[in-house]
Amino acid sequence: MEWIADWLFVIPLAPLIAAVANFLLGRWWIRDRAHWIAVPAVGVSFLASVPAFLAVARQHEPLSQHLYTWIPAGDFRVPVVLSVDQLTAVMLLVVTGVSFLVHLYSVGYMHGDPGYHRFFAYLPLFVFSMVMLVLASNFLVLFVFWEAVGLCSYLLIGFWFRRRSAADAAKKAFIVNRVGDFGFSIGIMLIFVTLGTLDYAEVFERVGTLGAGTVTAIALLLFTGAIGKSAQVPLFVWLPDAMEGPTPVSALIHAATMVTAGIFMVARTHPIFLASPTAMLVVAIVGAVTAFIAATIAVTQYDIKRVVAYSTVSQLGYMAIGLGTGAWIAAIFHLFTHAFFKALLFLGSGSVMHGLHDELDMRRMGGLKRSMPLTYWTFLIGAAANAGILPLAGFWSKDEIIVGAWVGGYPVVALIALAAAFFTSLYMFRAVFMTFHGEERFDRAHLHPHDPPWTMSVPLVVLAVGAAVAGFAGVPPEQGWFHRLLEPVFESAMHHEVSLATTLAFGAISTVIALAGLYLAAAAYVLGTVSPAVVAERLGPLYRLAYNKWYFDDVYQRLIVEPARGFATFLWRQIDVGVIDAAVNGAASLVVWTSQLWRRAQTGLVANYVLAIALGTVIIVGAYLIAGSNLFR
Amino acid sequence: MSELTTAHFLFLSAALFIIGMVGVLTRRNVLIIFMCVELMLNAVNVSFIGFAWEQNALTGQIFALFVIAVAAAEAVIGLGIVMALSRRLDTVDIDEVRQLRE
Amino acid sequence: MAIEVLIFYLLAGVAIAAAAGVVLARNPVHSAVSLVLSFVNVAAIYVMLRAEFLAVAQVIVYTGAIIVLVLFVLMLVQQQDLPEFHGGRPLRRAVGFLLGLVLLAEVAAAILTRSLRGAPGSWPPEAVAAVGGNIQAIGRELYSVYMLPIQATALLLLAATVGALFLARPELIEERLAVARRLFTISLAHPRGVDPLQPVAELPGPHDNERKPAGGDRVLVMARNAEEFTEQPAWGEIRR
Amino acid sequence: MDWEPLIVSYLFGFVLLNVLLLAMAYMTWLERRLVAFFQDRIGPNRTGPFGLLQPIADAVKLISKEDIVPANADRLVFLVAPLLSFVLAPLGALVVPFGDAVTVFGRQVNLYVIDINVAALYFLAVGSMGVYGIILGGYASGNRYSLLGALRSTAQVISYELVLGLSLVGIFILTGSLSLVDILRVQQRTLVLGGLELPNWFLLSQPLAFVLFLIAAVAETNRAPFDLPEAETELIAGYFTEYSGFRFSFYFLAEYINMIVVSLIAATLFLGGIDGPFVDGVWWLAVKAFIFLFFYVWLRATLPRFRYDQLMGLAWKVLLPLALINIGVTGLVRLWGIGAL
Repeated sequence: MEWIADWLFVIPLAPLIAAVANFLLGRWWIRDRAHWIAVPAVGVSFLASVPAFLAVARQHEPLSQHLYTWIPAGDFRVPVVLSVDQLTAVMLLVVTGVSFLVHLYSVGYMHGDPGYHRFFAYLPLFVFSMVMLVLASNFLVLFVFWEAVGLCSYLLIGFWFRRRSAADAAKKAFIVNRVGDFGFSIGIMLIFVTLGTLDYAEVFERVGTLGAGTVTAIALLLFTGAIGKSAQVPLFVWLPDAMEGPTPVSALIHAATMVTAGIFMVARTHPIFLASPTAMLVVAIVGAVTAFIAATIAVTQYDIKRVVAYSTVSQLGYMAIGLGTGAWIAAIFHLFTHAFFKALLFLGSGSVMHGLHDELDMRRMGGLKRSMPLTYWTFLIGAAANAGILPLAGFWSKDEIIVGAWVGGYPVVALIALAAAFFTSLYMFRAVFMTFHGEERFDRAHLHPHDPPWTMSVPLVVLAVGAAVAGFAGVPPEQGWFHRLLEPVFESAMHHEVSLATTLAFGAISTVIALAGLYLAAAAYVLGTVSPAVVAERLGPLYRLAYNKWYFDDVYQRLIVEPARGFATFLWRQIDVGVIDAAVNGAASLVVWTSQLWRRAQTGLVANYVLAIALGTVIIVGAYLIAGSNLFR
Repeated sequence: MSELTTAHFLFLSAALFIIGMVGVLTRRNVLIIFMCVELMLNAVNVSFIGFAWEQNALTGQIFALFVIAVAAAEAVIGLGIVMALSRRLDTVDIDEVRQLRE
Repeated sequence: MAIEVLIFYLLAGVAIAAAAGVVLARNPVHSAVSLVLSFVNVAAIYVMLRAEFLAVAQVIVYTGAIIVLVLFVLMLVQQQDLPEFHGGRPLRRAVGFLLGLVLLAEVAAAILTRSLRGAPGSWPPEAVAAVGGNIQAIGRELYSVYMLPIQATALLLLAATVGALFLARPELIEERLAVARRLFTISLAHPRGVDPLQPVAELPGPHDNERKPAGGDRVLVMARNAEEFTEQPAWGEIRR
Repeated sequence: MDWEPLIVSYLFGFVLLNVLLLAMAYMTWLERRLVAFFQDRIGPNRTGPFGLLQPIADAVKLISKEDIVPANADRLVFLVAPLLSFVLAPLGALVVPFGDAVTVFGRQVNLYVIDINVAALYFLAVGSMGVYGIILGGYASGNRYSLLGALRSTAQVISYELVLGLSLVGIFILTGSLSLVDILRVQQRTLVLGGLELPNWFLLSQPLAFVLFLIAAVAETNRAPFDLPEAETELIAGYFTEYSGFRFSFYFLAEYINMIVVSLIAATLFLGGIDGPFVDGVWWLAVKAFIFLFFYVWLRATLPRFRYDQLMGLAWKVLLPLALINIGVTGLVRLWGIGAL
């Protein structure tokens, strides 16, 4: 597998070619054949990732390929180097694999859309950017593609840009991400200022030489970027709105891959975080708060995609907990498993929407189990995996994070995570039951739900298998194949020593909690023994708090958007119109006025002009005679 | 003055130049004005060559050469414009050509 | 008094008298003939100033080409008798003469009190004779020190030639301008591609927005709204 | 001041002018006879032996005719124009070298009137002045045909003057001088070409320039087939329609003197002038000039007149580019120093 080191460039190049081809030729020539290029291209990318993965998995040595030197400015050199270590390899597999499946799914899902070629230009472009982000070997390249995936996210959320809500959501995502990216870029600048280099290896080597305060600042600034990109509190608000994009986009970008870029970045730069316990603590707390808040919100939502979206936020919170408590491998493991079941859930809900003509409200679904069996079973597997039901993927990874938090000395965080796990189970099964069980609440006269075509069902099945078995990569906990694989990356990190008893105890606890959530959901939506409305009534303010997303959007609206808008209006009305425009118009009026004055001299009579010239000559020569010659001296 | 001095040539130049200038100022026929401009250019050439003669230099002569070249270019364009003018406006009276007004 | 001075006075006197004739003659052709006389005399003065090449160039370019062209144009345009306006308006004439007199006095004063003297140049008559004569000396100077100016002059003459060609064919140019206006004017209110010179009656009616051939092989398209407006062919696609 | 060379030059010029006039007179006789032979006629043969006294009879006839000035003519210009033509015509001959210096009465006398270092340009300048006689004559007649002829002539002469001047540039490049004496001296050398000893005439090294010069010279002198300004059939003799008597004879004289001068110049520039086999001398120049004159007559008798657009097209689209090419090639050859040129 050595040869792959020279062919790494294929992984990003294939999607790039597809994107460029569809951009340039899509509108006039390729049109609805766009997937002929895009799907195989991403497939090639995936196929090229597999040997890279095998190579690093076998020999434990990172691969790298130097492409070219991007910025050769004296001492400051930024080479574009593709480097693959175990962490990158895992990410590559996840990104290209899920991307391939989503591309395949999109062929069916986007069929007949007028922007078909555009979709298949953006999507490979995203894959290219994401792959390059993962493959980067220095902070500047990382940042460039960090922004590039942000751009793709913007383009894809606003894919149906004629719809006002989609355009607004795209803008919101972009702007909220800018807040995080601002901190991120300052962090990178701080790294360059203090260490004089942006290369990963050199930075991690020299990070020990920095003072504690500096390292904390760098770590927190980098984490700001992750907060934005990975939708942590308080910048998670863009992710639910991002569901305005096409469902495959939600599955790929806003669940499986892009949002995990923040998690990946923190894991990538773990030497910096390890050097700053304060930063670690912040990461853990932010993760715990995110996991809990998002889970509670998800319980109260009716829009199926939003439920899944908040679930994503919540799961990203779990990953942050893993990062913050030092359970690095567990976090990446959860990222890995989450990619499967979350993509599955999104594609499943997309499949439901497909069957119900873009219906999103779960209150108008129900009973789909009979008409869409394949979708039901795959969705169920995904939901169970997400809820942490033994032995599906989510159980293993989530359990490991909670255990890691407990063992790592953050019992409160572990408890919050357990609480969130209860809500996770509750909202997941609530979604399943409301959608697939009970009476059929949709318009049966006009809607005839059915399972989707093969291009859509094949990804569902593949992902369902993955969601079911991916967890076994990490079995037994802490000593599984996955851990041994990633061990070299996190060598410097502290190892948790977990006793078998603890593991079993937490396994039991989380299983009980998950089943409790399952039971509650069943009681409320299938058995009818608990009335959700009554519960909501009784909880009162708490319910409204969760239903209104903890008022994050309203607070932002009050504290940031409206003052900013007011200030902008002030600038517009008073400064721009009143001062700048007035100055420009004034200058123009002055010119007009002066020229009105002077145009009287413009008689059109050449003779007069000539006379003026001659007069000037006489005057100048006279002045010369008086001043310059010795005539009058 | 029993010897030729530069002043002789300068006076000739001045006389020609001012005759040309008066012609430009007082005549109305575009072609006459054009000829008077040529006269002024020529007067300047006399000065240049006179100075070159005085200073034992060629710079003045070469300058005069350039003036002749520019005059040739000017003649071509100027006469072209006069032709166009007479075709469009049917006149070569400078006072009737007032399209540049305001 | 040396013979040269006599000759100079003779030549200069004729040159000035002829120059005065240019201004005073009522008939433009007489003006031109006077000018030729003046120029030839000036050329002779050039010979006195050891500028033989310029003298010949003066005769060839000025009298042989420029004044001939002036005469040519005179005869082309001057079909009706023009002498009515041979002089300017009285006031202007008076002011012109006055200015001329003042300037003459000034320049005379300047010449008489002239104090500036440059450094002697590098081409005394012996040096000129050593390289073979005036024309060889000018050639050496021109193509070494004045290389760039002479190239610029060449460009100037080329530009003048092009300009003359442009000016000399007004009918053709107007036609082309009309075509360009037709092709590159986009209007929402008017049928695109209609010759502006065409009578209004021949334009299609306001509701006649079907594509129909008119005015040769071009296709008339009404632009009714902004949507259709963007469907207009791009600039690069316009064919005649 | 040394008056002697001036007086010698003046005397020589006087002799030259008279010789030119005589030659011109017999040129008219020769042309009439030759054209008659070409056209299978006899030509003037009554006045004197072979009609040799015919030119004198013509002169007497022309001088004794009435001098008519049209009513609406520009009188002054009408009277001056033919004189202008006539005066300018022989001036070109002043720079032609007629031989090496000879010793007369113990003095060294040069067989040319003046040797100026811009002689070739001087010839061109005088030629370009000659157009005034035509254009002013045409204008002053107050006759549309005359004016048209004058305008045609102007355009034609200006165009062909350009070709005439540019065709000589090659020679200037090769000799490095504009003086006809210098050019003659260069031609008196011997050119060795592949063992063959040839005279270094510019006919051999500048054949294209020679052809161009010949064509342009014919046009410059308004001779057939380029005699559009005076096209009898179209313009009833063009610019001298209104002229009669001795004023007409001035134009007539000027035309023939022009022909002779151009022939002399061409012989000097391209055929080595006085250079020839056996003994160099002015007779060789005469022979060569006669060849050209014969060529003129031959052309007139043979070729029909050009159309006006053909005439201008020939000048601007064929001859001018060819002249420029000739200059470029000559310059390159001179730059790279190819051969003995």
